[in-house]
Amino acid sequence: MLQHYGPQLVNLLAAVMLLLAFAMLAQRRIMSLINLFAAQGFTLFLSTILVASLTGQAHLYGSALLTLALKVLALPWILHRLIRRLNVKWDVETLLNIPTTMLFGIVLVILAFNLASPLSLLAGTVTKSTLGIALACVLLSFLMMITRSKAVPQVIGFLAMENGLFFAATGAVYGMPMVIEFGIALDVLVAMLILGIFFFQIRERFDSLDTRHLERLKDQ
Amino acid sequence: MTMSGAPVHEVLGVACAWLLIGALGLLRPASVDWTTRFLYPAGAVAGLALAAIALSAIFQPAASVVLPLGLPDLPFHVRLDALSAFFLLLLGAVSAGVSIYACGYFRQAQGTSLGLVCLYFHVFLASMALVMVADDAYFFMVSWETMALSSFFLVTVDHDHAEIRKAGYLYLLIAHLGAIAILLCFGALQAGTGDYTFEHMRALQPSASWATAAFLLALVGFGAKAGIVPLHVWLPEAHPAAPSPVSALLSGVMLKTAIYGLIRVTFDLIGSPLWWWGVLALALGLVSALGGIVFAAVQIDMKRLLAYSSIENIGLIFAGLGLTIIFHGFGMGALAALALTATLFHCLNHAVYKSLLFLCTGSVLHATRERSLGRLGGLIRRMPWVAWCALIGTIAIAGLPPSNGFASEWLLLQAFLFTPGLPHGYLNMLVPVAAASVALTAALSGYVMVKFFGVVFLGQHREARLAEAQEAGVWERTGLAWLAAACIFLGLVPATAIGLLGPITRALTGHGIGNLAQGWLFLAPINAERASYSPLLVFAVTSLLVAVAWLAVRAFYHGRACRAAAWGCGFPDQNARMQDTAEGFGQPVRHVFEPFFRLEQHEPAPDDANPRFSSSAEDRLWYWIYLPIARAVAYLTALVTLLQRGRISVYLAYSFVTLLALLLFIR
Amino acid sequence: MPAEMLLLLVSPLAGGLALALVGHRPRAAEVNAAFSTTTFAAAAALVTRVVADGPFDAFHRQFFVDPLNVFLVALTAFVGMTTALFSRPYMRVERQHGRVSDGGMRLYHSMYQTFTFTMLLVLTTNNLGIMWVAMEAATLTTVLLVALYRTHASLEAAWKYFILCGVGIAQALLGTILVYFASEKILGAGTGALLWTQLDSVKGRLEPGIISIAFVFLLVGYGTKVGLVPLHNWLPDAHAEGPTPVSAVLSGLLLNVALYALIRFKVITDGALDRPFASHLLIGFGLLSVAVAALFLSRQRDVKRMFAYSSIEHMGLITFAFGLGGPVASFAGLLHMTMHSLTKSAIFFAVGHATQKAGTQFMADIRGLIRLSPTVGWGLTLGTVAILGLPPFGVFASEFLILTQAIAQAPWAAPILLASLGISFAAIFGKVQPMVFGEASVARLPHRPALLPVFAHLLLVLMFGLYMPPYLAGWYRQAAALIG
Amino acid sequence: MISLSGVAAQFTELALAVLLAPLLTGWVNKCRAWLQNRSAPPLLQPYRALNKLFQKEVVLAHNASPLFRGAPYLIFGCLCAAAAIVPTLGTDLPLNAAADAIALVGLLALARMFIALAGMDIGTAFGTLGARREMLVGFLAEPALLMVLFTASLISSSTSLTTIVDTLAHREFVIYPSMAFAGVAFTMVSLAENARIPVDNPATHLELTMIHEAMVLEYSGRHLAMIEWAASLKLFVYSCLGLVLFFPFGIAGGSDWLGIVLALPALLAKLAAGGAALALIEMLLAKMRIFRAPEFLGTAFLLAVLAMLVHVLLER
Repeated sequence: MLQHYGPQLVNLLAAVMLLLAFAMLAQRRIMSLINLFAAQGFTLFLSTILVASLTGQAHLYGSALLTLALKVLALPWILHRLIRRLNVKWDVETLLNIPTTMLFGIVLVILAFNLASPLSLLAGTVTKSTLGIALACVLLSFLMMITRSKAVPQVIGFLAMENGLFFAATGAVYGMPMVIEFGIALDVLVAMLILGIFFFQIRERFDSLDTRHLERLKDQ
Repeated sequence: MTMSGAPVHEVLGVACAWLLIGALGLLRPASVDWTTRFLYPAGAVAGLALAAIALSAIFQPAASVVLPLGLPDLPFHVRLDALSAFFLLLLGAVSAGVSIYACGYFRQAQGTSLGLVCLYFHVFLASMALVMVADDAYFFMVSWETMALSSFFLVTVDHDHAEIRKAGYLYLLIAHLGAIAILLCFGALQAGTGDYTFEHMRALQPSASWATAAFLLALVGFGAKAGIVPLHVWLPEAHPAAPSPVSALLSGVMLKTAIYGLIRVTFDLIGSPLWWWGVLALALGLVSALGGIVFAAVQIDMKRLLAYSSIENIGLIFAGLGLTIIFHGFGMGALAALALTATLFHCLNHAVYKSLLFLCTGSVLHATRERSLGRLGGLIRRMPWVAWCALIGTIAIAGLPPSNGFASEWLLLQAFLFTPGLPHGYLNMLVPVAAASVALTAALSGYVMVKFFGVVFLGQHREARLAEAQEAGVWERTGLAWLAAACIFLGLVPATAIGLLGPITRALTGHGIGNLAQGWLFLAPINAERASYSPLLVFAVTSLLVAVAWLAVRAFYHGRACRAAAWGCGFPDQNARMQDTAEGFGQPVRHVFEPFFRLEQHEPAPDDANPRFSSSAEDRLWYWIYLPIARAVAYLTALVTLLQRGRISVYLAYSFVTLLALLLFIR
Repeated sequence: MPAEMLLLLVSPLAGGLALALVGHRPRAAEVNAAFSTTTFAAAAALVTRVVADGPFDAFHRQFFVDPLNVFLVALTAFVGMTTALFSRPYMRVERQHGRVSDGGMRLYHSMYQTFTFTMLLVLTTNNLGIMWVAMEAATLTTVLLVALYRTHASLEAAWKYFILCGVGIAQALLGTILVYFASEKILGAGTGALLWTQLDSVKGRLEPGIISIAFVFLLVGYGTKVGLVPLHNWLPDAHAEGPTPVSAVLSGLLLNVALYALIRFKVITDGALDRPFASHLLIGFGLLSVAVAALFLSRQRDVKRMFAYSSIEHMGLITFAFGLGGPVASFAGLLHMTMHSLTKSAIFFAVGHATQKAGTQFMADIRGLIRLSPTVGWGLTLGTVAILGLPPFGVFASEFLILTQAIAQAPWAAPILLASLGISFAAIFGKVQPMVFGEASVARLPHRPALLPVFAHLLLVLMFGLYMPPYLAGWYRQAAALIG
Repeated sequence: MISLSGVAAQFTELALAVLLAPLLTGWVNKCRAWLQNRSAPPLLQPYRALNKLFQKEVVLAHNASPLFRGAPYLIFGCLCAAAAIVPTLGTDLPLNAAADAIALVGLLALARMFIALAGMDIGTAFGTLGARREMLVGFLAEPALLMVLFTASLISSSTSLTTIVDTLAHREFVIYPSMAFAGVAFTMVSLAENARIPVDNPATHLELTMIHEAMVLEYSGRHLAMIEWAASLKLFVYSCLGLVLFFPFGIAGGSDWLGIVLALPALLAKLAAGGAALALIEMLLAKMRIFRAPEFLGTAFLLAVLAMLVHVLLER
C-alpha cells in the first residue's frame, strides 16, 4: 500500500514544495512570508518522514525531527519575535514586479528540470524525480533573495534555500550522513542568531531594515 | 659544463665584495668619512679588479658554475664567456672611475642617508655584474630586476621633490613592463619544458614563429631598458633626476646591459636570427638616433641634453645590431662580424665618454647648484680641469677624430658601405639612406655638443654667482681623469680594443675581422686596400703640424699679446645676457626639424608691460601613445567600477547569473 | 589520533572557549598569542612527523594529512601566530582609542581562536561534509570579526559578507550533496562516501554528468569565498572595514583555505571527466579575476581596500596556475599561495600601523612614513615591492614560473597577464610611493609598532626567492603531483 | 709599405697646398673683381695681408681662455692635415693609409668645431651667433659631403682617396651618372663650407648677415692670420677634393717623379679654372637669407643621397 503510493505521495509533496516556493516568490506580506516558510519546512518534514518510512533509513527520522524542530518551530518563532520586536510589518517591496519575477521563476524551473532529468535517471532512489524540484526550489529562493530589497525577506529566502538543499539531500540521497546534517543544522541556527543580532544593530544604526541603506560601500 | 673557471669565481667574488661593501655602508650610515674614505674607494678597487679579471677572461674558454641558490629545480647557473667578459670589462672600467668620483660627490646626504646610498650604489653595481654572468632565466631575471630596483632607489635618492619621485615612478614602471616582456621571452624560449637554463635554450631549435615571438618580446623588453623609441620616455626624466654618478652608471653601463641581453638572446639563445628582425632593429635604431639627437639639440637642461644624446647613441648601437642581424641572416658572416665589432666597440666608447660627461655635469652641479644651461657659462676659467676633461668627452661624443667616438662611427659607416652587396633588392637601396641618416646624426651630435660645451664652459658667466664656482675636488678630478684617459686611449689605439672583440664575433657570427693583420697601429677591418685608419698617425701628424706652425710664427714673427675689453663690433656695453642662450642655440634645429616637436611658443604682445617669451618643444609620442593608453585604462577602470555599486541584490544577481551561465554552459 | 593533531585542533578550540570568558582582561592579548603559539608548535610537530613518516589519516580516516594540506596547516598556524602577535599592540591601541568595547575585545579574541580552529578543521578533515560545515563556521566567525567596530560601514560590510558568502556556501552544499549522490553509488551510503581519500581512489568511476554539475555549484560556492570575479563583491568591503588583523587573516588564510577546498574538488572532477572541464573553468575565472582586479586597483582611495583588490588579483593568478596544471604550474600555484599569504599579511601589518599613525585609511592623507617611522615605512615599501613581484622576493619566483608556463601553454593569455600586471603595478606603486617617500604628514604614535611579524614574513619571502629548503621543495612537488 | 719617395711626395703636396692656398684665394678675388669690372687687387694680396697681420700685436679680450689662443693653430693644423690627405699630384701618399675620406670629413668637422668654440669663448653676441650659424651650416653640409664621398667610394669600393683616384683616373674611362648628382651636391656644399655666396659673403662686414666673419671678430694679429690662412687652405682642400672626385685626370699614378712633375701644371690649370668657375658662380647668385640656408643644404644632402641611390640602381 504505502510502498505503492509512497513514491507518488513524495512527488506530491515535492510539487507542494515547489508551489510554496512560488508562493513565497509572489508573496508581498512579510508575515505570510514567514508562515509560508514554516509551511515549506513542514512539507519538508513530512516528505522526510515519508522517505524514511519508505526506505527504512533510521537516521532520516532524526533529520526529520531536526527539520521539525528547526525549520518549522525554531526559525519561524525567532522570525516572528524579531518582526514583533522590530515592528516591521510593512509590505515587502520588490525590486522587480511580481509577474516578471514569476516569469523568471518558470524559466528557472524549466532549466532545473532539464538539468536534473539525466541525473534523476541515474538515481536509484524511490524519490528520483524530486531532485529537479529541489534544484528549482534552490534557484527560486535565490531569485527571491535578489528581488527583495528588505533584509528580513532576504534572510527568509536564504533559509528557504536551505530548505531546498535539505530536500535535495533527502530526495536524491536519502539524506546526508547524520554528523553532517547536525553540523548543517547547527550552522543554520547560529547563522539565524547572528542575523538576529544584526537586525537590531542595523536597526539602531539606520532605523530601517531596508538594504537600500546598505549601499554606501562602493567604488566610484 | 666545465668546472675549470677560476675567472668565474673571481667575478662572483667581486660581486659579493660589492654587496658586502654596500652592507657595510649601513654600519655607520651617517658618517661621511666611513663611506667616502673607505667604502667607495674599496668599490673602485673592486671595479678595477673586475676589469682585470674580465680582460684575462675574454680569451679563455667559457666556464660555468652552479650556485646552491635559486629555485629547487633551478639553481643559479653562472657562465662567463667572451661576451660576458667584454661587458664586465666595460662595467669594471667605468665603475672604477665613477666610484672614485663618488668619493668626492656623495658628501652630504639629500633625503637619503649616505650609508643607504652606498648600499644602493654597490647593490646596483653587483646586480649589473650578475646580469652579465647569469646563465639561466631565473637568475638573469632576479639580477635584472634587482638592478632595476636598486637603480630606482638611486634615482629617487632625493625623494623630497615630487618631480623626482615621478621620474623614478615612470622609470620603474617601464622597467617592470620591460622585465615582464623579457620574462615572457624566456617563457617562449623554454617552450613549456620547464627547463630554464640557457644551456637548454641554446640546445632547443625553436620554430620560426616561436623564435620571432621571442625576439619581438626581447626587443620590447630590452628596448624599454635601453630607451629605444618609443619606449624612451623614462630616460630623459630619470637621468637628470639621479645624482650625477648614478646618471653616469645608468647611461654608461646599465643601458649596455640591455644591449648585452639582446645580443645574448638573439645570437646565443635563439641562434639563427631572421634577416627581417634586423630591418626592424635597424629602423628603430635610426629613428631613435635621429629623434634622440634632435631632441637633445633643443634641451635647456644639461643633463636632459646628455640623456637624449644617450638615446641617440643607443639608437646607433641598435642600428649596428640590426645591420649585424641582417648580414647574419643572409649568411654574410664576415660582414656580420664587422657590424658587430662596430656595435660592441661603440658600446664601450659610449660607456666611457657618456659617463665622463655626466660626471662633468656633476661637478658643475656641485660648484654651481645649477642644471639649467640658461644660467651657466664661462666655467672654463673657474674650473679648467673639468672643462678640459669635458672637452675631451665632447670631441669623443661628437665623433670627431682622433677620438674613440670617431673610431666606432668610422667602423659603423664602413659596415654600411658593404650593404649594397645584400642579396635583396629593397634592402641594398634602403641602406644608403640609413647610412645617410647615420651621417646626419653624427653631424647633429657635433652641433649639440658645441652647444653643450660652449654654453656651459665658454663665454661669460650668465649668473654673477658663477664667479665663485670652485674647481672640483681631487677625488672627482681623479675619476674624470681616469675616464678621459680611457677616451684618449680607445681613440688613439682602437685596434687593441677591437682585438678584444675577436673571440666574441667568432663565437656569435663565426668570423673575426681581419684587423690585426695590420698591427696595432692601423685599423683595417677588411683590408688596407679597402679602408684603413690610424688615429695615432693622424693625431701625431696634426699635432706636429700645429707645433710647427706655432714655433714658426714665434720664430719668424713674435709672441706678443696684450689684453683689452672684448671688441664685439664696438658695442659700448656688452653683457652676459647678450650671449646666445640655450634656447637660441637650439632654434635652428627646432626650425629645421619642426615636425618632430609639439611646439608651444608664447610671444609677448607689442604693448606688454613686462614682456615674457616662453617656448617649449615636447615629445609628440607622449601625446600619441602614452596619454591615449592612460585614457583607455582610465575608461576601462571607470567601466569596471560599475561592478561595485554597493547594491547587494545586484551582487547576488552576479553570482546567480554566473551560476545559470555555467549550468547552461555544461548542458 | 596522534597527539600533535589533537593538540592542533584542541588548542584553538579551547582558546576560543577560554577567551570567550576572559577575553576582555588586560592580558587577554597575551593569552591569545600563547594559544596561537601552541597551535603553531603543534603544527610544527605535525610537520616533522609527516616529514618523518609520510602522509597518514586518523580517527577512522575522518582526518588525514598529506603534503597538500600539511604545508597549508603549517602556513595557517604560522600566520595565525604572527597575526596574534601583531594584534596584541594593535588591538590595545584600538581599545585605547575607544573603537572597541570590552565585550568587543572578548568577542575578538574568542572569535579569532575559533576562526583558527575552523580553518585548521577545513584543512585537516577528510570528510567533505565536515569541510563544508567548517567553512560555513569560518564564515560566521569572520562575519562577527568584520562587524567588530559596529560602525555603519563595518555593519554594512559584514552584512554583505554574510549574505553573499552564505548564499555562496549554500551552493557549495548543493555541490557537496551532488558529489555524495554520485559517490554513494560506488562507495555505498554513509560517511565513507564523503571521504576525500575514498573519492580520490574511485574518482575514475564517478558519473561525469553529476560531477560536472556538482563542480559548477562548488565553484560558485567556494569561488565566492576565494573572491573570484564576479563573485568577489564582498571581499573589498570586508577587508577594508574589519580590524586590520582580521583583514590580514582573511587575505592570508581564508582565501587560501577556500581555494584549497576548490582544488580538492578539482582533483576529483578532473579524475571523473575525460575533458579538462575544471581546468578550463579555473583558467577562465582566474584570468578574469586578474584583469578586473587590476583595473579596480587604480581607482582606490582606501589603502586596505586597494590591497584587498590586489588579493583578488593574486587569487586569480593562483587559480589560473592551477587551471594550467602540470608539475611546474601547480608547483608555482602552491608557492604563490604561500608567498601571497605571507607577503599580504605582512603588508596589512604595516598598513595597520601606518593607518593608526595617520588616523585614517585614506592614502591621500598618509604621507612620508619613512621620515617618521622608518621601520613601518620600509616594511610597507618592501612588502609592496614584494607583492608587485619584484625580485629577489619569493612572489617573483612563483610569478616567474606561472608566466613562463602561461606563454608556453596558453599564449593567448600572456598579453592579458602582461597588461594586468602592468596596470596593477602602476596603480599600487603609484599610490604607495608618495605614502612612504617625500615630506611627512602623519603624526608619531606613542606605542612601538610590532615589527617582528612584518619582517619575519618578509625575511621568509626573501628566503623563498633565493633559496628553498629541499624538504619544503619536496612537499611542494608532492602536493603539485597530487593536484596534477 | 711606406717608401721614402712616398714621404717626399707627401711633403711636396703638403708644402704646395700650404703655399698655394692664399694664391688660390687671391685668384678667386681677382676673377671676381674682373667679373664685377672693378680694378682687381694684385694676385699676391692675400700674402701681404697675412704678413701684415703676423706683424701686428695680438689684442686679447680679458676673459679669453687658453682655448681661444690655441684654436687658430689647431684649426690650421687640422686643415694642413686635411690638405695632406687629398692627393693632388701623386697617389703614393703614406698618410692615406692613416686617414681615408671619412677621416678627412672628420678633420674638417674638428676644425669647424674648434672655430665655433673659439667664437663662443669671449661671449659676445656676434661670436655665439656666428658659431650657431656655422654649426647649422655644418650639420647639413657635413653629411652631404660624406654622402658625395660615399658615392665615389661605392664606385671604387674603397674609402681611401688614393684608391678612388686610381679607380676614376687610371682604369678604363666610365661615365658614372651618379657622379653628376654628386657633383652638383658637392658644389653646393663647398660653396656653403667656404663661406661663399649664396650662403655667406666673405667680403661682408655687415654683422647680421655674416657667419664666418662673426666668429672671428675677436681675433687679431697672428691669430687672425692663422685663421685666414686656414680659411684659404680650406678652399684649397675643397677645390682639390672636387678635382680628385670629378676631374682626377693628370694625377700621377703611384710615385713616378715624371708623372708628378707633369701633374703640377695640370693641377694649376685645373685650379685656375675651378677658381674662375667659383667666382662666376658667386657673381651669378645672390646671397640668400640665413634661414634659407637649411633648404639649400638640405637639397644638397638629398642630391648626395640620390647620387648613392642612383649608383646602387644603375651602376651595379
